Amino acid sequence: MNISFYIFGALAIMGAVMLLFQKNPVSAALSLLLVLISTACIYILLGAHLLAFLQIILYAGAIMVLFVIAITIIPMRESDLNLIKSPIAKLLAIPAGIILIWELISVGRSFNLQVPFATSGSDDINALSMLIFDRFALQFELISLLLLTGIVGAILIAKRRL
Amino acid sequence: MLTQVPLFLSFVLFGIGVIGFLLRRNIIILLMFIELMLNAANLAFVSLSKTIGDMSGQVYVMFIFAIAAAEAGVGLAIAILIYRQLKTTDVDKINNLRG
Amino acid sequence: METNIYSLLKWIPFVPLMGFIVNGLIGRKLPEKLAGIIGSSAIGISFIISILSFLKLINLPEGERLLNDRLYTWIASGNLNISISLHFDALSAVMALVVSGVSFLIHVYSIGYMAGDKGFSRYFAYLNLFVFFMLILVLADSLLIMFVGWEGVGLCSYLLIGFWYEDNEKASAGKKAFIVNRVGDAGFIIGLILLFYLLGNKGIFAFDFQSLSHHIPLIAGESFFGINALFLIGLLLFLGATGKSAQFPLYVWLPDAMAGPTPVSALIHAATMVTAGVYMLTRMYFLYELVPSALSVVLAVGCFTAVLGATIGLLQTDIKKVLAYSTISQIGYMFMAVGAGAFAAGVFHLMTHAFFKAVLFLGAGSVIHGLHGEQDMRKMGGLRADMKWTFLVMGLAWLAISGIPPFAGFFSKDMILESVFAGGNKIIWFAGLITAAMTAYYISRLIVLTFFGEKRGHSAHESPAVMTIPLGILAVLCIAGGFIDIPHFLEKWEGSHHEISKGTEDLLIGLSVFAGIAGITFAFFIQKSGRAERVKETLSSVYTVILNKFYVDEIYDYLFVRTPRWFSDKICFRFFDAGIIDGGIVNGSARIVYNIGSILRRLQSGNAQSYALIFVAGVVMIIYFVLKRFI
Amino acid sequence: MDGLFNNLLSIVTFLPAAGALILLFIPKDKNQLLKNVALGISLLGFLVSIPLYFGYNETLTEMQFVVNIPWMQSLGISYYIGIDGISLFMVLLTTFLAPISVLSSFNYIQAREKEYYISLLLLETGILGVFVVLDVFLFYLFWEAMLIPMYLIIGVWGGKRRIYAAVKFFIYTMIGSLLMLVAIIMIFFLHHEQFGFYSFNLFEFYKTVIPGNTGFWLFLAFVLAFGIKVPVFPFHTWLPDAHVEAPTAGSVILAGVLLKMGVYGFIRFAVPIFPETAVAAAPYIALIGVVGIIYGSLVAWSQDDVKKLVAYSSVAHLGVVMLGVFAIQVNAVEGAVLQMVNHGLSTGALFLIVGMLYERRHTRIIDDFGGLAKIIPVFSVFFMIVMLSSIGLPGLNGFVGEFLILFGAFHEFPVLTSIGVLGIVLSAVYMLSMYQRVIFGRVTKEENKNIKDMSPREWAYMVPVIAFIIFIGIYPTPFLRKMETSVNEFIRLAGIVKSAPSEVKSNPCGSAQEECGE
Amino acid sequence: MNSTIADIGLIGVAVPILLVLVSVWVLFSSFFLPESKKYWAGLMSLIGLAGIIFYNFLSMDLRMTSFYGAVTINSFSQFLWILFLFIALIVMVISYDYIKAGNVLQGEYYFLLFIASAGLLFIVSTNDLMMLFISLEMLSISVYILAGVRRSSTGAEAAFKYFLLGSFGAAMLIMGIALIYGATGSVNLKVMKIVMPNIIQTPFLITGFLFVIAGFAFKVALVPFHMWVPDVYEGSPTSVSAFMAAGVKAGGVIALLRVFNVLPSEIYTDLFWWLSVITMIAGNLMALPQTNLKRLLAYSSVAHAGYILVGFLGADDGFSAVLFYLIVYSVATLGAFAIILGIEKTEKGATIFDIAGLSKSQPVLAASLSVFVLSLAGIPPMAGFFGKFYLFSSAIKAGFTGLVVIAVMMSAVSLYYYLRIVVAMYMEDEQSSAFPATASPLNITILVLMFAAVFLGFISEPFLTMAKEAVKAIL
Repeated sequence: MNISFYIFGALAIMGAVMLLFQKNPVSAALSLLLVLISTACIYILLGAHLLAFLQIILYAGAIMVLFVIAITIIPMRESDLNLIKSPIAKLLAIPAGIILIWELISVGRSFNLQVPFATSGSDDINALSMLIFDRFALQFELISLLLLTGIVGAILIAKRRL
Repeated sequence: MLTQVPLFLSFVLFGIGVIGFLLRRNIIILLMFIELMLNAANLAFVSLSKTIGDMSGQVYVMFIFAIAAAEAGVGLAIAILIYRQLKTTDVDKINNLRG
Repeated sequence: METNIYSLLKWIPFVPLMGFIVNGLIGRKLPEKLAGIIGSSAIGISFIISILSFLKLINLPEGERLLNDRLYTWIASGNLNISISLHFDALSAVMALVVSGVSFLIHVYSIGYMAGDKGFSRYFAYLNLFVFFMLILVLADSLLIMFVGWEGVGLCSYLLIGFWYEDNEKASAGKKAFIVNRVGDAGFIIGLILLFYLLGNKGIFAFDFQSLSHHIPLIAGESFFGINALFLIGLLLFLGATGKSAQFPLYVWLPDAMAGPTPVSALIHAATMVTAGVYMLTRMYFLYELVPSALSVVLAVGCFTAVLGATIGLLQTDIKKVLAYSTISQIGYMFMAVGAGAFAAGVFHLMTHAFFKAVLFLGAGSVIHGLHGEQDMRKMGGLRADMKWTFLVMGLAWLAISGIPPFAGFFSKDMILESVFAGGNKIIWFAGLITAAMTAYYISRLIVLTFFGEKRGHSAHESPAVMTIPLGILAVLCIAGGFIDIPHFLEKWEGSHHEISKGTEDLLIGLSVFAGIAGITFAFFIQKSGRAERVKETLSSVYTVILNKFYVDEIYDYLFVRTPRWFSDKICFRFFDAGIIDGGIVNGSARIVYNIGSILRRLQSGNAQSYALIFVAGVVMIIYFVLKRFI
Repeated sequence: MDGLFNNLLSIVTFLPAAGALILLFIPKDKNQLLKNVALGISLLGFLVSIPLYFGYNETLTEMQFVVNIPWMQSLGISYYIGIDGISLFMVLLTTFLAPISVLSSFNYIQAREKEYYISLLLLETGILGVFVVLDVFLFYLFWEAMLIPMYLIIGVWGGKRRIYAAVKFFIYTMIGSLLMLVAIIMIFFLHHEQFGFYSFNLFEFYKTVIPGNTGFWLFLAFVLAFGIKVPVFPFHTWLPDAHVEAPTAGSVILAGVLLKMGVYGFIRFAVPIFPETAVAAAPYIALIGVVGIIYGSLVAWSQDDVKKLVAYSSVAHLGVVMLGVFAIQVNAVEGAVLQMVNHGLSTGALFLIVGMLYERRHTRIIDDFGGLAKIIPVFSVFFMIVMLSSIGLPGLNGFVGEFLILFGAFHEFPVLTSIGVLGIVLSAVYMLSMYQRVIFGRVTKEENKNIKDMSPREWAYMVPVIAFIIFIGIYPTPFLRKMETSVNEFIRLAGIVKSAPSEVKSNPCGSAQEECGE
Repeated sequence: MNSTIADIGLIGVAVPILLVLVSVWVLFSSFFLPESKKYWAGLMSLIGLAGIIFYNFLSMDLRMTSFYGAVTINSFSQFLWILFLFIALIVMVISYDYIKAGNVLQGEYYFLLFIASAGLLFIVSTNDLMMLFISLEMLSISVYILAGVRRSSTGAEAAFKYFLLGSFGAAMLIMGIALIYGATGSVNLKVMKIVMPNIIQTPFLITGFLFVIAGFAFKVALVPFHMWVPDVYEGSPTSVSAFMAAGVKAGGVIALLRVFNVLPSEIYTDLFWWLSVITMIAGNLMALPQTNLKRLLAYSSVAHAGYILVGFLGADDGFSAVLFYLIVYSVATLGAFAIILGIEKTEKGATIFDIAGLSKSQPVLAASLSVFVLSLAGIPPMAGFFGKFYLFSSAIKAGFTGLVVIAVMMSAVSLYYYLRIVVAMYMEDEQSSAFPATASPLNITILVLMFAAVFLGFISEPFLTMAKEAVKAIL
């Protein structure tokens, strides 16, 4: 159990790091995909199956496709795919990120509630759906509105002519 | 075993997302890193919701999925607009507004 | 009757004031003669009123010879309550008579002298204003009112010295006079405030001379910052006096003041205003009698000035300059008297000096008038033929100032020397004697150069009657003046009189007369056939020093004009004000802030990722610091 | 009638603003009408203010013509106005100078007259407001609001470096006032915790006890605000710039009344609110004043621009006034108040004179003139009188004030005062030199040969000033009598030693029992 | 659990829902409008919005919670709803002719404005952090698009920067929410307010809050999270910049206020003290050298965020002061932007040189702009002064005198750049002769705003009492 857990974690991190240095946009997209999928696997391990599936469908499906389309629409020069030019920013960016991680983890240490995975081995979809459609109904509706806005906006902006 | 591990994983992913966001200069890639960060947040939500045994965390994750989708859509649209207007996808070159 | 005469008092000054107002406002429209007549008659009237008041005064019994005319409350603030009121006792009577009388004559004289000047009415307006202020000064019932007149006459002398303002020299001379006087006035006002303050502490807020003389003893013991207060007051007031009366060290303005029209020099800078200092000290005799130390300072300064003035007078070639320095030294004489405690003698000499010096000036004026404005004595000579009348009156004045009996100068001067001698200051007395000799010498030199010898340069014409008649009257006074028994009339001011044996008295008289004669003869002797030149060669260095008035003007100019001017311009204004305060601190700070702004602005590079970087840095930091503080 | 009399003060204060409103509706191009209306309004303002003098009862210590209408109860802010013997003269001075400055701008101001007169009238209301309000919040409101029109007057109708001068004036003054605002708010809360109710009432502020150390800092804030306005010695550099650039009327108002606001602030606010601190600090402030006298005179001496010279001379004069105020002695303070009026008149008149010169020759550099006495004698006479009054010649207004100040201040600081007296020497030095260079001597410049003497309009606004200059000189009593009690009241307030805060804390609401309920 | 509309309390969200409905109506109807009639979209939305405002006034005293606490209607939300609705209305009025002129899809434009406003309303009426996040995203996403609605290069850049940094900030925010959720097991501010005293402040929780604060600080534009502001304000259409400066900032302020209200002061006071100080200093100093008016106002809005934070520290008085300040600040800023919008010639808005001599050709505009900037500078008698006065006095009452001293010094500095605008308009000669004559609805709005900016201060007491009422509801 643990083993697989660590494996997927490692995969996810590996994907992230690849994404960091990937020259080719498509393979970058693929390495992101790797991260997303391994995250999905971890969801499963955590027992959040529904989310895992949604993750696969929404993220790995829809969003990644969106990215690939964009990549194909927008021709990119190799140079654009390098790291940023300014050395100072480079020098600062990595330590900043590292420190952030360090801070988060050292903070996370103090957080040590322990729960075995077994309890939520299988969560019931009903509970979730009840939550969504009753307790979080408004949020849910707003999300739909948000998506509508996104669509309208995307069209408005990306449309070639008025 | 501890749920700290997925939590830490999410932290690490988040951090890498930040780093990437600061390092890469291609718009599309930057968007990918934002997705990565959101994904990390999701992971944190899920693991925490499991830890404290509260479902609503997972609902939030779904919301974040949607939001991420919307943002990705809008973001890519803007990227396209940028490309049309400025003929570049290099963030370094997008600095006509400054000072 | 009482009230009537009392209320008359106020008209003594105010009639001239009206004259001023009339001439000042509409004078320019009036014909010359009329303006002149208005001016003179105003003074004439106030002279008559003075006489009336005087008669009223002497009708009063010995003890309470005092008229008082209170007009209204001027300043009423807190306990301080100063009212404009006039004070007419023996002293002010004498002064009022001298002032109004002499100025009347000089007004008349001026009608002739100023004839045809485009500023004619302005001239008379100023002159009237002067008389007004002078009479205020004389009749003032408290130091503060006196100060009003004091500064007022200063203003008028400023205006009249700079009367021909188109000549910058003259204008500057006026300015110099005013400013130098202001220095003295500063002393005056501080002394006055100190006096009032000390009395105020004693709960006394009545500052008219009557009550002052009663209350001064109260503060006799007072000391101010360790110095005897009365002594301090005495010195400060005397500082004012030195300014007004052209005593050392503030005498420098008087010679330049000759830039004004000659009648002005006669009236203001010989007869009346310049003697105000003597008058003021005499007024305050009750104070000075309490502080002999102050008096001795007065004595020393007076004596020094007398000698100094006389010495410089020896070699001057400008006829008016000679008279100016002579005035300085004569006033020094008066202060010697005051210093010796013989106030009356001082006033006596003040009067006689007013007469003969007025004659000398007016005479000189008519000479200058006759020579169309020539003032250099070396270009004169042999005028006794052309200007008999002038020569005659000036001759009388000459004898008077030289202290030849029975002319006016003799009595007063002798009296002064006597009282000084009696006071026990042999050196001072001797200096006075020498001064007398020198005086006799330089005046004679003046006479010789002007009237004797052969003609050098222009021929002259006698002045019109309107000028000569006043001269005549004054000349008469030069003779008669000596017999007016001022000292007895002013015995209150006689001061402590040391008796000296008849013998010594005669000896002293003899000596002073001898000094006079010696001076005259020496003058005639040396001015003949260029002996003067030889003297000049023999002690040339001394000669140049004296000729240049001991370079006092130059020194003052450097110390009190150039240096402060440089300081104010370069240090205060350019360096400190514009440089440090404004440029450095005020604008500097503004510039710094602005520059910080434009530096910070560079961060706004326009690159989204750098923004994000700063964002992250911010997050990292706030997490770090908050947690550090917390854990 | 009675009601009218009660609201007289409000009418006086807001009449000019109403006039500005009227001007707003007069079309731009009707210049003459604009001018006349503006003049009429300001004259009317002066006329209605005259009854204040006669209606004022000098035997009473408390404020008179009081109007007190609550405005923001929750903060204890109210429309509370009234005058005492001190502000009375400030108000009269303002209303007196207003028509004069309007009249003096008829030719000077050529462009955008409408805005000009509007801002002039608004400025008048602002200044009057400062002098009449007795509510600290309201005071601050007016104190700052009046900056805006002044800023515009300098900046829009000023000289070459007008913008620099205007901005400098505004920001410089603002820095001080903002710190004062902080101080005011702190006192406001101190008062609340001592008396248990909120109030911006000035007299409540008087009652407030301010603990020593805080008191020092708060007092400092007040001193800064007022000192900049006065301006006292190191804070004076905005003044010459502002004066040199401002149009004539601007300078007249600035020197005539604006600077007085600073001194007035000291008298009405700084000293009575912090009696102990103020008394303790008095010698130092007096010292600054004396330094100002000497320094201002010295700097004035070396100016070659007439206006700048006059500006620095006001630094010196205000130094004298400060010396008087902080002597906290009856003669000195009366002298100071009177001297404020005198300075308003004589310096105002000097600026008018300079304005006339400028209108004729479009220069203010001393050396561009010379020998004017020959060409414009009448003008020279007026100039002479004004100059003499400014150097404090006895018989003119300047002397009375100066003497009283020196006499009074001598009681407290003999040495300082004696040094200050040197100021009268120096004032003669620079003024006479300037006068000589401008008026005496030969006419050297061609341009000067044919300039006109005073026009009737100029007569019209110079004569009243001169009249007052002479009148105060020979008969100041009516002025002094009116202010006597108020000045004594001021001294009483300055003498009060407020009870220690600890005692007050013990009963949280001292006098105001009724507010204790809520 | 089966529930009906009634006990969900749909009525509570009537106003935002109406907004959404109107927006959708406008959007779809605009599809079918002929090209020449497209501006009807604007008219329709104006009418609709006016109606909604009217309705909101009618339901002013409605108090309820609906959707299980997702939305709470109380005096606080009512107060701010009115404010935000008016902001939206003003923005729509000033954009009316502006949008008609520019090549913009009008239907979409108004649709997005409506959505953004709805987002604002939800922000201020919810206790639920997640709900807050979602409504914030509604707001943000629509404003991202609005920024680029002109599809020009500058617009594109503005939109891009705003989007990039905005979503970055959103990620931070959501991460923070996740941490808080983990630490407390709840994301409900009301609940937290109650439990906060008796739960231990673990670093975990604090970090969560700090992330959230950073996320909101981004919207409020606190230094160092402000970097996007100038560029985006400059590049966006001026009407949108106005909306950002007034609406988005206000929304962020309220969100931050709600969070701050929950926090235990002993930990966070210093943080906010410092944030406020550096924000005031940096904002004002960086504004000094600006010449582009939109940029200048952007920096000034940063500085104002700093002043508002001063109010945060002033406890409940401070909160009410903040609410009042939001009103006067919005009035002044909207007015200033409206004028720039009226006279601008390029997409980047007007520069300080363009308005030189404005007072000659357009005295009214010049006068009003001066009023607005003076109000922003806080000069009496403008409303801005009263606003600052309340803010600062509350802070002083709470004992933050040092902070206030810095604040007033900074507002003295700010005078310089505000005055430069007045200088340019009144004291410099006209460079560009003809200014575009501004349209009448714009002028009317400007006049109204000007009067508000002048007189709001004098009648501030009722507003203040309302604000106090409102604040009581969230404490």
